[in-house]
Amino acid sequence: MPSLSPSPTASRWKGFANERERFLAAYRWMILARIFEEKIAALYRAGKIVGGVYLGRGQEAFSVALGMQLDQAHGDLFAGLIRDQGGRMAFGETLMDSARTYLGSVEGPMRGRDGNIHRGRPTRGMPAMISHLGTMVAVVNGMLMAKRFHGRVDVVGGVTIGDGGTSTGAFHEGLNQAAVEKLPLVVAVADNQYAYSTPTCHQYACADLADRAAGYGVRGYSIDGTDLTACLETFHEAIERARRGEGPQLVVGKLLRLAGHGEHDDARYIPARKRQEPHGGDCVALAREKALKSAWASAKEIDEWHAQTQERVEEAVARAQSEPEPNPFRESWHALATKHLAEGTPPAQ
Amino acid sequence: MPSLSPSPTASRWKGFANERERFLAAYRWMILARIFEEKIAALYRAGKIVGGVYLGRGQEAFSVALGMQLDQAHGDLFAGLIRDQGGRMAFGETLMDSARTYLGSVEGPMRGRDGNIHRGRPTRGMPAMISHLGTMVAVVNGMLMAKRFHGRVDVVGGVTIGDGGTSTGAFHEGLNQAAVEKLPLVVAVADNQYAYSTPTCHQYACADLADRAAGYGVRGYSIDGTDLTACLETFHEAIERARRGEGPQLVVGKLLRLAGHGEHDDARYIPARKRQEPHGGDCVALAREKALKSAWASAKEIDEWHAQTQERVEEAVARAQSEPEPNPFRESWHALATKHLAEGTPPAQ
Amino acid sequence: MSITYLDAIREAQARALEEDPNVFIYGQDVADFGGAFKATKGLAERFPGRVIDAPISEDAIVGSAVGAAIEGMRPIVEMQFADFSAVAFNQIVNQSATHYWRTGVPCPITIRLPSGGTEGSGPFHSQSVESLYAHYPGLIVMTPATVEDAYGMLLEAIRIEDPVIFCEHKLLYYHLKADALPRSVLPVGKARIARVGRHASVVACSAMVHEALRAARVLADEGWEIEVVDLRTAKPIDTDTILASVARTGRLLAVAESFPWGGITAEVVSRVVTEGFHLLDAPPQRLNSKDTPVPYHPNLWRAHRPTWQSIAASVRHLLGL
Amino acid sequence: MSITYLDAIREAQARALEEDPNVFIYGQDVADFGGAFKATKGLAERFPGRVIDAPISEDAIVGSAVGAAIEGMRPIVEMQFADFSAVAFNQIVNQSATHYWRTGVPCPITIRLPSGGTEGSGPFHSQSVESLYAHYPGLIVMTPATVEDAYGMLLEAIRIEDPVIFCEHKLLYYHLKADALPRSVLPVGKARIARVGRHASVVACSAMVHEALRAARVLADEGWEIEVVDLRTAKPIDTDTILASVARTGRLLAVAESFPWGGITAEVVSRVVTEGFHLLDAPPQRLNSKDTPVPYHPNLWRAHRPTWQSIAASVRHLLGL
Ligand SMILES: Cc1ncc(C[n+]2csc(CCOP(=O)(O)OP(=O)(O)O)c2C)c(N)n1
Ligand SMILES: Cc1ncc(C[n+]2csc(CCOP(=O)(O)OP(=O)(O)O)c2C)c(N)n1
Ligand SMILES: [Mg+2]
Ligand SMILES: [Mg+2]
Repeated sequence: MPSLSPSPTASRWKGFANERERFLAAYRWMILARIFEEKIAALYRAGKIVGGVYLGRGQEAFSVALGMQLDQAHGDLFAGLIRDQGGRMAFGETLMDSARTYLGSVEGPMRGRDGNIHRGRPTRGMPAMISHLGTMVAVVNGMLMAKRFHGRVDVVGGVTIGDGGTSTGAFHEGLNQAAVEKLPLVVAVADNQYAYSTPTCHQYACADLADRAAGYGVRGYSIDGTDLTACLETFHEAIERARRGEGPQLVVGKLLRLAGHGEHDDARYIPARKRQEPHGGDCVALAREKALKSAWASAKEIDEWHAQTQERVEEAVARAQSEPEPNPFRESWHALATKHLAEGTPPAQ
Repeated sequence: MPSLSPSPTASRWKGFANERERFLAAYRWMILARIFEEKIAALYRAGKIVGGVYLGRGQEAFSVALGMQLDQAHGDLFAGLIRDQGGRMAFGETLMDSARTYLGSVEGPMRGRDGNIHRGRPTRGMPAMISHLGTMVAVVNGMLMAKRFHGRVDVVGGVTIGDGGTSTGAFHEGLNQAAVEKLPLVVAVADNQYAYSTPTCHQYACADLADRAAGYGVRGYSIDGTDLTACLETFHEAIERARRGEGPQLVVGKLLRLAGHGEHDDARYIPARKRQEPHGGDCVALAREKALKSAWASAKEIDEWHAQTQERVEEAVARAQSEPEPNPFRESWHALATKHLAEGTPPAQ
Repeated sequence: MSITYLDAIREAQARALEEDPNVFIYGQDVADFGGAFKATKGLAERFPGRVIDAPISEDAIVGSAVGAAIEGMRPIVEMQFADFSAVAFNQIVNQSATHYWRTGVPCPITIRLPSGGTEGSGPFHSQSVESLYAHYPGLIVMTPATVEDAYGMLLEAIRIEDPVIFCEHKLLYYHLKADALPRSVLPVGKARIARVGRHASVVACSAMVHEALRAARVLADEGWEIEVVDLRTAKPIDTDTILASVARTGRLLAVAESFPWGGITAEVVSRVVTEGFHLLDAPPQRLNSKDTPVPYHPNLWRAHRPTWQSIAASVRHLLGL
Repeated sequence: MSITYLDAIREAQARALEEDPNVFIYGQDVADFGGAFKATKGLAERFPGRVIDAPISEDAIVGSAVGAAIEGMRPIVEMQFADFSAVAFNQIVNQSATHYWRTGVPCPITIRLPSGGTEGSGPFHSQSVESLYAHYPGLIVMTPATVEDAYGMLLEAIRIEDPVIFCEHKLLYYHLKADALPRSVLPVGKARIARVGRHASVVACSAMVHEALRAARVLADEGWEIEVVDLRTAKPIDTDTILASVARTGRLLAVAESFPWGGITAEVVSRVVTEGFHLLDAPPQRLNSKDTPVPYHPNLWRAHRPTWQSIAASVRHLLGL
């Protein structure tokens, strides 16, 4: 995100002078994600978005804490899902990549072929998710196996999933595979209490999803996913352990989805009292409180960050909106890299 | 198995007067399974078997202890896999059903359409496995859900799996589903140290597969699967707990596959010393020792059981061999129960 | 009263639940929420305990439906999107489809698949998978194109003793309307002449029937009478009705929304030429989606799938125009 | 020296491992054990660390192969039986097949599927799944029928930048022999005239090529010259070569071992009639396995699949005899 200035950069812990710096860097990624998603939601209501809109509201701390502490330049990986706007950006996705996919620009990483939440840049450590939940764990495993084949054992792959996604066979196979291969994988489970409308009592019967860790022979952590400091510390530890060769780490963050499943969903099935219960808070508001209370930033500074961020977001959206849409007559309509073997073209001679 | 006499009958614990009775009943099922499978293996070597042969040698105690303590007449279910000759028979499969599938008789439960290890009588509590490992857990779940719909909450479903099978997504989804639905399911994991040639270090990274129980919110047990008494007691407890509504029970038995994966496999990849290590013993020999040492049966009595069993097995095999093979010209070649919708028949008018 | 295709699907389920205590519905978010598309709205309240939310475990959902069916139940499984049936593929084609043939015990399950492309849905929320399941022995594959068939065929699907793959088209959910629920529909396995014609036969199913009808209306203005055959079921295919239509018109265009290799259009064309070669006055034609995943952007999506425009163009070609 | 079809598969993998350090093999029991069919025997020892035993997790196996391919590796996945690819179906058709199209990053993986029926193997160790995968955009599907092609095409499969479904027929593993490994084979995507004839064309692939050749020999004794076309790849299909053959013979029989609805025979027949209708002197014919799961008992199995006898009978019918 080179155009956002002054801006935190994706970096490992060592890159930060002190706790304050790390906290504020993360907080500002959270602000960016929140403001960007609010803009996208407004555009959705105005009918300006191609496809659906799924927000990470309430999950920014948990997502950013992982994404920011991975090191893209070093070769780390981050495989985000639909609620990882924060983590994606903090890891290194550009604001334009995000904006372009939502707004249907052909310049986006998926060139209009696939949509906003599925976006990725696989060769830059950001695999492009498919919808089928759980399946990206194995993909990241394979990327890490490839790195190991190439002699790189000090890179870490981060992969995210929701409470609902843990019920998939793919998730199980992937986590078990990572454990058997002792891969440097950090799995972040955002237990946001719902999968679409389904509460966790219909999803799992254990006390805490972190209880699964022992069954795979991996280290488990269970934290308050709305507490940015806890998220930063836990992911820092998990990433460093994975990097040191201790194998997969399973981090479960308890939080609440502060939005509908998608913007088409009013989420009336979530009782209002949930927001008052533990883990029901807004991590962005909580981070702001903490920054103020610790005198790490003044209200005025924070307001300025908001204003600057808002401006950048508007700029990016405006630019994406001015870009061309995909043109079906320019499409190759071939699904193969080996062009001469695509049906409809003459066979090789 | 009405023709085997004197014969133990499938029964719940309450049906046995004392420990001795239960032990000997189980031991005799084990003898039957062992002798039957030895006969089948001999026939396989002689080229008389249709399809492959996979033996339960070394797993009879673990398998029988589950099958025998489930109550077929009461509506319980037993879903066995390839190493459950013992459990199948102890649950209520007839010797003729077993013999017929191996020998290709059209009178067998699968009528030549499907093979020996896939046999079942789904309407008698014995679902017919497909090869894809892990998939039968969900099938048994559904049968138990149906029973619950029909007001039967006091029936128990037993399902078996190997160490390798636990790595499948299907197994995970099934066990989690059972836990969420709190179904009266007993899952027996025969951890026989190998999946085909693959040792468990390539299959899982936890200390004990029973460590998975907590992650599903179910009760876990880890036992010596070669110790018949331990198997009987543990499955008894697990079955009673499931029947009382305590939800799924996960019983892991440590043992060693005392044969090749199939009879085509000489298993030279299993080091000989494994048989001397813990859980490496022959449960049938161990049960015999215990019966003698406890003075529950004399060597002469046991020899007589062997001789009688051998005779019954020979009879059953001879009978199955004399029965007709399937005739392709008598096959309907329709895969649908709704005959008039099968392709090739005229559509309904 | 006006009833949508989606209403019809909901009403058919309500009636089945009412008529048969063995019917139940199982799927993600189907209970209080009423399903991602609201196809089960209100049913959990009306039929307590019989509409059950499932974890995100499609393999186990279908596996357990098979188990329940073995024990006499008649489960209706709702997939959130047809595309997600890919993770239940094994339980569908290897467990449910083989069960009756292997054991003699029927497996009456109905799997409802919200199918087909819509704007902005992309590669994983747009697939048409009828050809996939029709390939496997032991399954019946329904592809209703009308409100009446959505209702009548779903009721039949639930009553049938075999596993039924019920492909409902998302594009028809809200916009397709009828005045009332039908009293009766054609028997399952019979195709329907959706429009009578004499110059060419267009065979289609599901949403493509409506594209074909629109193409036929356009061509009618040019003086061509196009017969449109609505397959209704992808398996079995009612070859007789298709042959009778081709006998009248001498020309065949098969249209489907699924991918071009194999699939319905290949099957229809092959049956017509192997059984009715002499009926044809011109080479039969096929029209499918393009051989790429379903694109996300509407500009691309509209060019990817067959439309009334491309159908009309194909028919003109077929007519030698 | 005599080299079997299975040897050829092993040698191709050995050569690929030797030539390209990015090649590795992943699957159940493939390392020290050498695979269920011994197709990787000795390779783990020769190429330490590059032949890896996997847990029983087909979905993760394919998913991780995709990940490795993204990072520049060239994974060869061995499924123990083609039938088990059903549990990896989603990762194959939705992850690997869409990857290049969606992201522009190629996904060069090869999935080896021991395929097809053998005596006593039954419904879950006998399937021919080429039609399934050929339906999906983004996959190349190879079905080698000869020792030479098993070798040459597998080498090509590993080199190709796209996911390749490599269907090797178990019935050919041990019995099909050649004198030496080929120096070169036809390019991928080209069909082969396996036998020249002029009275009818039989188009087949994999083991069915040999049944067709045997039928042709029998018919030759009766004075009929049957041309046999070996497709080699189920996708892409070399329509030109098929059309050229039909142009010579005027008659077409398409034969495949997979289930009858859809699939290769439908695709071949459809292409010929849409593109070469005027070449045909008689209605084209199809021959597939029957529309049930693959039976276990040899008596039933032999009646279920096409054989030289049933092919000869179909050709006689085609010739109007
Ligand atoms: C295999 C599969 N089944 C169904 C869906 C449809 N679906 C998309 S998101 C979602 C809910 C996911 O819940 P969770 O994993 O808790 O993530 P959250 O949305 O809460 O972040 C569902 C069911 C899917 N994407 N994949
Ligand atoms: C999904 C799937 N993949 C592969 C196979 C092939 N296969 C059959 S048995 C077996 C090994 C099973 O090992 P385990 O579960 O430990 O059972 P055991 O044979 O030791 O009793 C394998 C890999 C299968 N049946 N299903
Ligand atoms: Mg959630
Ligand atoms: Mg084992």
